[in-house]
Amino acid sequence: MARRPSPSDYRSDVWNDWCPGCGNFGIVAAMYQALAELNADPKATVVVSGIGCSGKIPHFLSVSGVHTLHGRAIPFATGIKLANPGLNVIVNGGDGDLLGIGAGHFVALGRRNIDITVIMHDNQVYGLTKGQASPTLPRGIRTKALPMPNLQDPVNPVALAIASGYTFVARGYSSRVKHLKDLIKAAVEHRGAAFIDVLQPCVTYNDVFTYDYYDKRVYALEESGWDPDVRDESDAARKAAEAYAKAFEWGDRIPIGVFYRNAHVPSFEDRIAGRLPGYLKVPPAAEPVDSGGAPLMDADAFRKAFSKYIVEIGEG
Amino acid sequence: MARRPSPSDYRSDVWNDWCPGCGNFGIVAAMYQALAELNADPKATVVVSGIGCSGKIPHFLSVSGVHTLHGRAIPFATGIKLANPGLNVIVNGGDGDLLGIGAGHFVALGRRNIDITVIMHDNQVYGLTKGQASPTLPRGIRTKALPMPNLQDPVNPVALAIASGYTFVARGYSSRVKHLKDLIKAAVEHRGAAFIDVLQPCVTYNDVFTYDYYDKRVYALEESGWDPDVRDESDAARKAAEAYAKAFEWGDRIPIGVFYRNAHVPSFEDRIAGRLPGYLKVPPAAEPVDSGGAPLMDADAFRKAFSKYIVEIGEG
Amino acid sequence: MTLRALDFILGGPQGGGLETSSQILTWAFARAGYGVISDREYFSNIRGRHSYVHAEVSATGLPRALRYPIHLLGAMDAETVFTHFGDLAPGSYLVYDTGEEGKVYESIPSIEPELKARLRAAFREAGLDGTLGSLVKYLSASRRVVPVGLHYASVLSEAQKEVGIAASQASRYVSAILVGAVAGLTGLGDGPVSYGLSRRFPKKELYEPNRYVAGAVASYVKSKFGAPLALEASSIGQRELLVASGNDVSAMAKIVGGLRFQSYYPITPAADESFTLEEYESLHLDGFDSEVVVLQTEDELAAINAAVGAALAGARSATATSGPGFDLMVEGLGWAGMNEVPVVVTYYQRGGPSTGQPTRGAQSDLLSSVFASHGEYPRIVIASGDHEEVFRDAIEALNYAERYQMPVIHLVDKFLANTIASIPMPDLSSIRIDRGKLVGEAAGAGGYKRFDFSSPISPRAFLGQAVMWYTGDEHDEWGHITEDPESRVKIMEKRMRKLEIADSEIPEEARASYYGPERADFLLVGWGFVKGAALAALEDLSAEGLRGAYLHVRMFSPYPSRLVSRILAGFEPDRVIDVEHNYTAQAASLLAMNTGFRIRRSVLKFTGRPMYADELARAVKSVLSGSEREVLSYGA
Amino acid sequence: MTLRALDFILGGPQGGGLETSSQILTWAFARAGYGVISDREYFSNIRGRHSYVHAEVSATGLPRALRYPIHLLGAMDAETVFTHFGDLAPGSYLVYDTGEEGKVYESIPSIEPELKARLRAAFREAGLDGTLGSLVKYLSASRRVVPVGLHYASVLSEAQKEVGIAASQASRYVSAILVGAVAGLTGLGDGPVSYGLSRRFPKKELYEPNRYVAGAVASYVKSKFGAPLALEASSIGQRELLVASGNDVSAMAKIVGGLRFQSYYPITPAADESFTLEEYESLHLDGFDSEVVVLQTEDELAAINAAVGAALAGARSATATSGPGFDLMVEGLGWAGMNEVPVVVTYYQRGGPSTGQPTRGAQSDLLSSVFASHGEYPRIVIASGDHEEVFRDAIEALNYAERYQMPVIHLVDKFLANTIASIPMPDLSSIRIDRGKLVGEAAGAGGYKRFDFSSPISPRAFLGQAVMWYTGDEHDEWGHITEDPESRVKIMEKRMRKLEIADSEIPEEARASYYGPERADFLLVGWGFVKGAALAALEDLSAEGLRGAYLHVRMFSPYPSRLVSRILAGFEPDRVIDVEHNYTAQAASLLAMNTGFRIRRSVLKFTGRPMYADELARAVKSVLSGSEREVLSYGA
Ligand SMILES: Cc1ncc(C[n+]2csc(CCOP(=O)(O)OP(=O)(O)O)c2C)c(N)n1
Ligand SMILES: Cc1ncc(C[n+]2csc(CCOP(=O)(O)OP(=O)(O)O)c2C)c(N)n1
Ligand code: SF4
Ligand code: SF4
Ligand SMILES: [Mg+2]
Ligand SMILES: [Mg+2]
Repeated sequence: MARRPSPSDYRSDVWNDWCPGCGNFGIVAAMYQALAELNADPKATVVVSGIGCSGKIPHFLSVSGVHTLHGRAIPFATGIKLANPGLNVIVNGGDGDLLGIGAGHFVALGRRNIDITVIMHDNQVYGLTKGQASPTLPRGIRTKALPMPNLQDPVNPVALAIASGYTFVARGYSSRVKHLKDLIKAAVEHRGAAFIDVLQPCVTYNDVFTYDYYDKRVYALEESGWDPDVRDESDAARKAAEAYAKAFEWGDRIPIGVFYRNAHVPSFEDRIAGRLPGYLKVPPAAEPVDSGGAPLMDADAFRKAFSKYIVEIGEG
Repeated sequence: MARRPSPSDYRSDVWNDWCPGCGNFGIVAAMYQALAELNADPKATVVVSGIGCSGKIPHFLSVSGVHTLHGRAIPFATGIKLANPGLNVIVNGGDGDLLGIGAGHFVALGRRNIDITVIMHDNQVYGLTKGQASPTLPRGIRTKALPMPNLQDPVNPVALAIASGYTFVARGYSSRVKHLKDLIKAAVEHRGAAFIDVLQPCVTYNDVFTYDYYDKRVYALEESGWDPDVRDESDAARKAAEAYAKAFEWGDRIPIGVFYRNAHVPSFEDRIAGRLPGYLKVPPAAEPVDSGGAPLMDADAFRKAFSKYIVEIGEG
Repeated sequence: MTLRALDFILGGPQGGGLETSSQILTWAFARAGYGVISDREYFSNIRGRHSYVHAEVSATGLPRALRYPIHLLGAMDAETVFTHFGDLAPGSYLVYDTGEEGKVYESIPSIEPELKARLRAAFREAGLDGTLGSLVKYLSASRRVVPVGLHYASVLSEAQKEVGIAASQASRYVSAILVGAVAGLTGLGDGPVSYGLSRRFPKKELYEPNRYVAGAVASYVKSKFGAPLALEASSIGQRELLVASGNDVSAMAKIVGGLRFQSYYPITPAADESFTLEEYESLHLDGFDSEVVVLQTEDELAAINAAVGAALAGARSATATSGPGFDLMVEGLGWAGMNEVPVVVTYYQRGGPSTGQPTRGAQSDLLSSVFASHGEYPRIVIASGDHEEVFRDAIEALNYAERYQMPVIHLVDKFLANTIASIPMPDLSSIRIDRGKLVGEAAGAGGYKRFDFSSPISPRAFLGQAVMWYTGDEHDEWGHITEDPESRVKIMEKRMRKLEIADSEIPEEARASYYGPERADFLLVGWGFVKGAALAALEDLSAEGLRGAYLHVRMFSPYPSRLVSRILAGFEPDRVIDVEHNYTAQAASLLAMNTGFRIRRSVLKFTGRPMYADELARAVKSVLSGSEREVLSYGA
Repeated sequence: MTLRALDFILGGPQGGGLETSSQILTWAFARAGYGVISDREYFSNIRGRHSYVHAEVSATGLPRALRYPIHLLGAMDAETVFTHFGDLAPGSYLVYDTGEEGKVYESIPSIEPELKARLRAAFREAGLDGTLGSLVKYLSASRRVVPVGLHYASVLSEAQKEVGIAASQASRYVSAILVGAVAGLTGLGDGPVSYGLSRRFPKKELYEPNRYVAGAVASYVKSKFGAPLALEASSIGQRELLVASGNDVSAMAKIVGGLRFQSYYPITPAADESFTLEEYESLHLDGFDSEVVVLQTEDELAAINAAVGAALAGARSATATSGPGFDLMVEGLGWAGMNEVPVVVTYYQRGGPSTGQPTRGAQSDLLSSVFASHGEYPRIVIASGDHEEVFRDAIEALNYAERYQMPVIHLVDKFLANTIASIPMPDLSSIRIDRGKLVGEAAGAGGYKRFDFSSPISPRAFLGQAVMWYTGDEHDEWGHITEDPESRVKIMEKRMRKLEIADSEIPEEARASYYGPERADFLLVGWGFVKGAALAALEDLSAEGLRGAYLHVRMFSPYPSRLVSRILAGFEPDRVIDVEHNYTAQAASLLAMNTGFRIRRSVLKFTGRPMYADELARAVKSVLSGSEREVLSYGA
């Protein structure tokens, strides 16, 4: 693409079969826009998703897409990114996907601070399996498809991300498309593990956390003077604790925007590069493995490399 | 046992094959003592463990023990407890077990607030598989068996427990046996999901976080005037955020004791009882399922219960 | 002239009321004394994609399979006609919305590209312009299909006037139009239709307008066409019928069987069972009390292990899942096997591999379940073939689990799970509950050995009744770890012996059934939902003078090797035909493994759609005249 | 009189230096030109429980199996003698610590209760008092065992004086005592011993005192006993040997094979391979550069899926695990199969089920890996039988994965993984790297169809080279979801056809090997580590005039059915004997499934200890004289 791309350039021609009015449309729109503004190379951009309504998103984008298994988008993304750190890897997952069945990987990604952006479609339900409670649905709430009010307490995605070590933690709202687009851009540009919890109304199963509900309550953190940035490394713990506390603001006012950003933590790729000197220049995906069908290692190199295992027969 | 039991009554006659000097000895000693002081009925006490050095603990105790799978102690314990809420269920797991492979379940238990006590043997390594980094080992540290310094950031167990919704969160130290015993007693007595992060020196593989290291640094929260208790429900979020921040105190001074305790959250069992009126009186494990080999449900009851599925043939 | 059986399809967009029409009609036909079976086909999608119900109604028996071509297609939208017009028999009836006649298939986004490509070819060949109108004309002219055109919008605006339904709600009554049209064409009485409607809409506000719409359409259609698809009077002779999906039958059976704990993680097509259990979690009728903890876990790893935990505590315990979820249960299953835990996994098979065809049917998880988890431990694997078998098997699964102290996998396929069938009321008096060897509180007295070696099946105490240990490591009688080699041999033999005991105790006749004449000319071998199609196809074939029999395998571990070998011995090897819903003929592989008999001929289907009696019959004929492998693919 | 081969055992507490002794001796014997194989047996324990190394040293060939009884037992502690005294041949040598003569087995807590019970019976029968001393006397008197008693403490205090080792470190030199004693009894020269020591202790501070201790003990023993276990001069004729465990051989092969990414989660006995890879993660020799990302994941779910992700990006990618971990990989494996991902799983089998015998060997994961994951997808399953096969197979696994675009499971058993063997240097010039059909950047040009239907194996581009899609749902050529039934048939056939291609391309001779005379009287059928014992047992049997052959199965999917059937056809059915390390004869089941041939006789072992050539030979004789099933259990 020589010309500046437009959002519609990032749209595939697969029919989008989300329910009419679904909050996911706002998320994918924000992605089209963000990718366009980032001038993202469709080949070098990989959207990795889990299973759920949200999981279908790669098929609607004209960048590479890997629609994985329920809960496992993060491990797939980890392998893709570490094999080729030159790729821009974005994970889209449902709240069930990332914080229920995938919670272990969610925590692990934070600890690694791999340069991956995670966008969570937070609709408080399991959309694709017809509306059961997801891990973000508060206790006592009974959305449409539930036979009884929810028995489990919710997990707070922003708080959990902070506790897990993500170095960019934000919340967006699917119908504030421009705001969300900016969050996505910032997350992608952040070097490290970035997480965006996107409030996403499910018009079919969630009759509690609706557009109406959020429209009345949502406000932008940045407009309220919130400063998410860790400016000095020594300040990281305090900033994180404050952001953690802020994450629980919910009720009449629901903050969206960046809660926490720390650019001082080295990405996992940088840490690997500390051990593998060629890593960033010639990543594993690109490093040759043969020369015309023969192994690169010859008998000589083998002897040198594995001398530890070789015994020359002799007398002493 | 008519007489008051002594700690040694809770000791099985299986030979304990932990390395001499292992911090686990302190933990099991604290358990013997706590069980004795709680006058625990050995039949009604079930210790559920994962896999690891820590995972062997049930065999050393003369209460019932279920040595499960790596990472899965919490789901087993969940099934046991919910099937028979009359049992006193204690989970012992390694740091790899609970916060690596089992992190998803760890988070889920917090959300449910089931009345289970989780004791984590925090030795910063995978003991039984010979000393790899566990999820609590800080980045850059190189313990004995590591070929290179650890690449991953640690997760803070206390912080993660608070973020996950545990209503009792504490830290102990395996060589402060009496202090740990008191924590275990308090955790067991707490009605809800209780978590104790126990600093446990691994004398074989962890040459960084040693007895010496901790002995110099550890101090008791309660002695420093810390008040972990949520006295008023509305205060829970603030208290939790404070405890969260406190969890990161680490360095010259390492706090042990109860960080956070909230007795106001109903246990999962109580929530179930709200749906199943007979639940606490006659739990699933005890409710009869047959009468002399015949099903309890007769044709009549079947018709009543499942009338929705029955069509009587007729004219209108 | 009346019909003995009727096959019809109703189609429309997912979420558009199709299930409502189908439910009402199912109840209505059953009420009128007919047997009904209906399969629902739908995409992995919440709203908008094409979904349909294919039903057979019978006057002479409780039908167990579906057939093409169909007598009647009721279309909510143009896509339905574009998708199913080829299914229509000559002389059949097509109910459609004349308001959509101008719709062109190319412009319908929900039609998949592959179908569009086929439509393009078909329309080109027939010289049609791509509109619904042109297609209807063509069907009428060249295929003798009778168009039953209704202007849905007019019907509904009429209803708005007559019974005052709000314009915004009008689309909800399209389902009633279909009900009316089917009732009209089949001459289904007012009584049964009202009965169906009143069950679906217990509230008057909804019942009345629906009845109005259905009634108006029915009289119009009847007046215009004269009930051409009327069924003969029922000769089934039941007083009442149980009308339910396989999922619901399994849930009911579990409650009858004394289930006390079910953990699950939502997954299609298993989750419906757990929702039904939730609905009945607390039953207190006079003289009957049943409470079931139904726990939605964070994943399937937790589901299986929580179920195992509950079983250790003494609850009759189960979980339900399908392929992807089962994969995650594999490790837990092995622990249960090692620790002799009675736990049931109800395994709803869907199209694989991987996420595969999440809402479509298959029987491709047999080998992966029979051999799930590393190492060797005994397990029982049952597979049900119809709703009545599901009922029995769901209860027996709980019994076997406790009697033999091992995990039981109960295989059900999605076809069965989502198919609604009318079956006789279960005979509860013939059902036994078997909890196996229990010692109970008595065990608490002395030292209790959970794995007492003195017999392969050690008396069981629950957690809470005695002090005991469990471990996934190899263990001694007490449940403590041991690595002693001689002990290892003993306990492996103890555990595996249980399977031999099960093999000797469970009659082989309960594990494999033979249907057909004593001397038949060929044998179909199948399992699961194949049963219905196989039996129906055999009937059809015998009408053509081909005398076949059907061997239905119901248990795969322990395998009924002797009985199966005996039956096979009665047939020419080339006259034995394996019939399965998979690619690799998995049950035939197991049969070879257990008997040494390799079936050389097969009829397979793996499109995710059920086998239809007619296509199976045709395929059997091809095989009998030499074909080695027939792959079926009928059905949209 | 010199020996052609020597079997010895060294034993002591886990963590007590046993591995050091064994390593040094292995190097020393190899240096002297002998072939060596040594198996390490240990508990799932870090310190204190009994561990031992059983080795065979050969002057005439590179040994591939172990034998009982042994010529020499070197005991670090009393427990070793209590555990292994029964293994000693008449006339064999027992090296032990006279300082422990007063030790009573009953008071040694690490001895398992089962062994204690057997000791109790044995001691009672022999009229012994339970002390080590009484046992040694008994062995000497009644079993012609020659006691080589050394007072370890004195030896060490001597050394303290002579070479100034600290008292606190003295126990670390017990390993050198064993080295010295073995060297003395076998007359192993100073040169080789010093060589072994210097490799183990490159630093002089450690080398010197160890050499001193070993040397002192050796001369003492030699002077007293005169090297009674001397081996004849080696006739092996190699210039150099590769001496490594199966784990290490696999790691080396992966590096030669161009591995670029390995994810793993620690588990015995797989993890050692990944540690070795970590050690060699960055190799920059002149002309040769290799960097491998070795990622320790949070669990095996992550390990397999990260490996798959890396493969999609274009890295040659693998993971390594064993039973419990593999169970967790099952779902990911299915996704890889569905998406035609080249990924290798090196599967180290250990004793199951469940946690089982985590540090013991088995071959009981064959069926669960051949059928892992729901649904049907092609996979290749290879099993290696010895170290040389591991080297070849680890590379071929990477090749097959990329050539056929499917997951490859490489089965290795714990025996092989932890056994250290001396093998010839691999011939690298015969090795090919095959990346399969790649389109590379060229794909980026037009629209790239990852699953182009035009041939079963579609040309592959990496993520980053083109826009492409993957999904675990059934998909079209682009990788987009489709539920179309006709498409489904096409893509299922495309995927499954790849296995037929592999079956036609990979010579059956590379998948099953026949060892033995053209016309043999009986046939052993085995796989994996059975190979060594089978070949050794056949040699022994042929010395007794029993002419047998061995069929070694190396690939289980696609199965070499034609070749296997052909070989089997040459034998009386009752003269075919299945030999495996499991309970249910899994490979025989697969053989039956694939060929219809049911092997009726078997020799099985499932104690977690390897099969020994002598016990196998005995069992084969029993089978040949009528027994149907022989269960072996030798070995502590
Ligand atoms: C292992 C496994 N378990 C269960 C499922 C069934 N399943 C499909 S989507 C889904 C939940 C979707 O919820 P969420 O992740 O919140 O995504 P949403 O549909 O709400 O976007 C589940 C449980 C599956 N595909 N795989
Ligand atoms: C699924 C699975 N993966 C891996 C293992 C191997 N394994 C055994 S113990 C262990 C780690 C133990 O570490 P931790 O949980 O910290 O316990 P510790 O030994 O330190 O007490 C692992 C990875 C296993 N048993 N199961
Ligand atoms: S079910 Fe909910 S989340 Fe899924 S597509 Fe429909 S509205 Fe969106
Ligand atoms: S390895 Fe470490 S944790 Fe395990 S028993 Fe030894 S000292 Fe304890
Ligand atoms: Mg969701
Ligand atoms: Mg640990």
